[in-house]
Amino acid sequence: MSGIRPLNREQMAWRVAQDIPGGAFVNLGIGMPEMVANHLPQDARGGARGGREVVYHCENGILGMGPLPKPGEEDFDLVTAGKKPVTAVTGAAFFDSAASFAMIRGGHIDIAVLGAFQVAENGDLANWSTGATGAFPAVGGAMDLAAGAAQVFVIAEHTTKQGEAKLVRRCTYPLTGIRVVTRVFTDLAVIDVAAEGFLVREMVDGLSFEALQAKTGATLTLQNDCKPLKAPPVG
Amino acid sequence: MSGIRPLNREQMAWRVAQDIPGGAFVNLGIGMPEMVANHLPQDARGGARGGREVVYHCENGILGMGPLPKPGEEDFDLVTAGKKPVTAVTGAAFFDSAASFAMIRGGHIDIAVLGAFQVAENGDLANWSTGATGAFPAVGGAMDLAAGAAQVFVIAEHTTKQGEAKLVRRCTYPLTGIRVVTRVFTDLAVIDVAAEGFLVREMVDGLSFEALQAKTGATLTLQNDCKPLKAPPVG
Amino acid sequence: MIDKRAKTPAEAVQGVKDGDTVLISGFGEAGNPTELIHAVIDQGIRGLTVVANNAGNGHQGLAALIEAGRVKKIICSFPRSSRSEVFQDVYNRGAIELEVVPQGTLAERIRAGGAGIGGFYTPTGVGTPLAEGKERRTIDGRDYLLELPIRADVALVKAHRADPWGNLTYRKAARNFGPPMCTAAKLTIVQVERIVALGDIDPDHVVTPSIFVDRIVEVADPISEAKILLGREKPRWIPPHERKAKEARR
Amino acid sequence: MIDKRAKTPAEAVQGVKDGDTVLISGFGEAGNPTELIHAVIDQGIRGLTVVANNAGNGHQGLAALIEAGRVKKIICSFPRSSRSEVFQDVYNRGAIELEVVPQGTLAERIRAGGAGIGGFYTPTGVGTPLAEGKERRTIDGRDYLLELPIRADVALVKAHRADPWGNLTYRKAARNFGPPMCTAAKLTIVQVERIVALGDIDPDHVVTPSIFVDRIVEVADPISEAKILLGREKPRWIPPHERKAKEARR
Repeated sequence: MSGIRPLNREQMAWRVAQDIPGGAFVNLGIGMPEMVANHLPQDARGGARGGREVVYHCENGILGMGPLPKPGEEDFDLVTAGKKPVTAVTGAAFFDSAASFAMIRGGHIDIAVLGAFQVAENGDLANWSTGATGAFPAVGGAMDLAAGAAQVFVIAEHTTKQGEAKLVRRCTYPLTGIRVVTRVFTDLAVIDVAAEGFLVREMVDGLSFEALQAKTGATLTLQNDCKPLKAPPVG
Repeated sequence: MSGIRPLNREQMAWRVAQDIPGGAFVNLGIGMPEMVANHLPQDARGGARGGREVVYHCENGILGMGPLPKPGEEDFDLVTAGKKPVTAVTGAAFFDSAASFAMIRGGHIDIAVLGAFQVAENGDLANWSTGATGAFPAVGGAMDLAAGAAQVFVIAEHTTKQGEAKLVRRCTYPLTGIRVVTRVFTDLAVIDVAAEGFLVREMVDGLSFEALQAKTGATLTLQNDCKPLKAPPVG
Repeated sequence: MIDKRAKTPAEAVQGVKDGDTVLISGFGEAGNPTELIHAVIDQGIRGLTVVANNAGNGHQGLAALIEAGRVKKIICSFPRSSRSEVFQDVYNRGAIELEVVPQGTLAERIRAGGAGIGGFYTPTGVGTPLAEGKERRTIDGRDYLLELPIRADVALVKAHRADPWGNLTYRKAARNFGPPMCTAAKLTIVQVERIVALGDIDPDHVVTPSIFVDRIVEVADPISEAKILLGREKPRWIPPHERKAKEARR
Repeated sequence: MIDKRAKTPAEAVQGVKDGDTVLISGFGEAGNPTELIHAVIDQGIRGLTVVANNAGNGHQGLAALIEAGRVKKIICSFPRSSRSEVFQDVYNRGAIELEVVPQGTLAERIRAGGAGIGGFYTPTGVGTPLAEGKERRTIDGRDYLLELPIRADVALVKAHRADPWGNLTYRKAARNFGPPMCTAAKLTIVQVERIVALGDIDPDHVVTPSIFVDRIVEVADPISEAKILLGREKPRWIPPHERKAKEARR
């Protein structure tokens, strides 16, 4: 990959943020997805004036999640899905878990941004269990978000650290949801998941389509209007 | 029926009130059932101190329905299931229709007091439609209350104005619910609906069991400890 | 900046179209979005399927919509009341289709529609005429009917207060069908008695979170059919039969 | 006069018995009824089936109940966390049975239990390992799984305020599983930070109406595991392994 500069994690998060329209209700999964919030216009997280405003949903019962609290100002009744103290923006609402998942399951969340172990060309998602023996299962809200959100964006490195493809023909890990992923943001490309399979919309400069295909476990289709995948120097 | 004094409607309502224990959550149907509230201890409707306290549920979203408002003090956002202005007691709560019927369907209402066209010996209830042609159907919350309340009390005259039995082997009118009625309060008797059928617990003085049976469309069983049905001179 | 405020009921109901399925909040008269309904009448929209608890009272709101011939079908629990003569007349003429649903099943079907539930089993109505054509199933020794969700094109709802994002509170028993209906439509339009500033509603007191609301409009002094009948208020909508009588007198 | 106040957590949990199914509110640490759980531990109750979102953090509350060997089975969505070593250890020893349920399905099954719903169809989990043994059904072109209600003997819930009738309000994200859990148990026991006078909670602000609550107890200053870990508070429950270590040192 000489001369090719994959996006770093913050740049990947930045790129996802560009595809979230103002006014959207968004759920960010635990881990890298949470970083997306760092790259939306400031107003989106703190207030109601100007700019592109996005409302963050937290499955434990918050609509209008805000930035992290200052140390010493934590309120342990107000935590994220990852159980870390957080704040609420002006205009927030609190509700119970049944209502929160009614919101998710009912298709009211415009976009869920999730991590993934594997994404299949038919949109199947595996992100909750590696199926390894000994590990005990923990699913949380992942399956509800996968099945319920209007759109599911995946943010993940294009391959594992061992170089195995995360975009595959069929998932081999236990599934989280079937035919749910609509778009994948990796360190190398932005890829739509369509009826025809994986469609490459953006690639990092200097990467050939053949090289991208070689790092992918399913057939890619290059879009005619495929653009360079660029991000500012963040992270 | 010479020498026999059937209860009047207020006396029937009074008699039902005697079987409602303190602390009960009660739904009173539209019409005669509503009169039951007139015969519970005063505190039950107005306040929280002393006496036998009963909490009235109204299926349009009130727990803690109070007495009627004074003329001119009506609040048209606060109405009964019969759409008449009402008040709320100290300790009341308001909620939406889905929550209200979750309460009903989930068995949380201790007692629903309903009117009836017919009650069958297996507890079947018909109280929403006479099935007459031309009349258009209207069910409201009757079927939910019948199916959901922990106990269903029926208050009804023993026979129709034409002398037809309301307690029958099998209902001929369209059903509201199956095997739901637990006790029937008529102007002549108090009757339990048990696995064995209708059990007579109380009868008005001077009425013979045979005379009561003659006014009933199903077999009655006289309880050994059957008591006189008495009520103070109300109404 | 998220701002869902419309200036008038007419602006708020833009996009409601012929043939739509419309959820209309209210129990009797408490919680009826009367001004929104009149805006729909004024825009000439017809062929509606209406889902509501009742079928209108007097000659305002839902009754006016029915009287104006705009409702093809109504799904409700209790179309009969002391002042439901408009519905009664239209129904007797065979000019409206009626589906009667138990009130709790109606509320739960709407909630299911908003909550992504594909169907649910309820004990309500088992063994009754309203069970006809429905799957009956015994679960854990009890009999249930399968009921399907209700989803709609539009919800017309009355609430008490809203902030510019569309967070809502309700007042007393006027809440009734509002919260579930807000969740079950593609386009949720809400009239409130007062629009307050963002932040004026305590997040712990929000009843309908903003995610369920598309448009809000302030109607500070809504029509009250009850007050009209008590002579405390004048009608603002002249029913067709009175209009005709007036014209005849000229 | 209706008065559901208990004087102490110990008095509040009277009647909880061996083998009960117990709903326990909370998400991570927000909304955990820690003092009620410790009262259950103190009473020696065992063989419990616990339904909760998580499987305990650190060594307080649910983690302490598990550590004390009182939980036979846990039904939860996410037993793993940075401080779930107690559960992990007991699970690895094969000393606890685990049923993992998607979080939204868990919440909805509890709601269904309280709402008299016999079962419901959810799109969550279709095609995944958690669908095994469940009925799959296509409704209106979409695939769903049939899920059954959860009903329990006891609910242990933490809320914010209560009045003597048991009307409840919650605080921020500590609400989570409390409201549905209050509805789904035969005996609902609630600890609150403050008991207020009847009438002090606006009826429009009540989140859990009194009908769902059997007992309330005030715990003005509940344990916070988070504050313990941050060194802002001292632990009030000494875990068995530390107790043993202490005894060994004597």
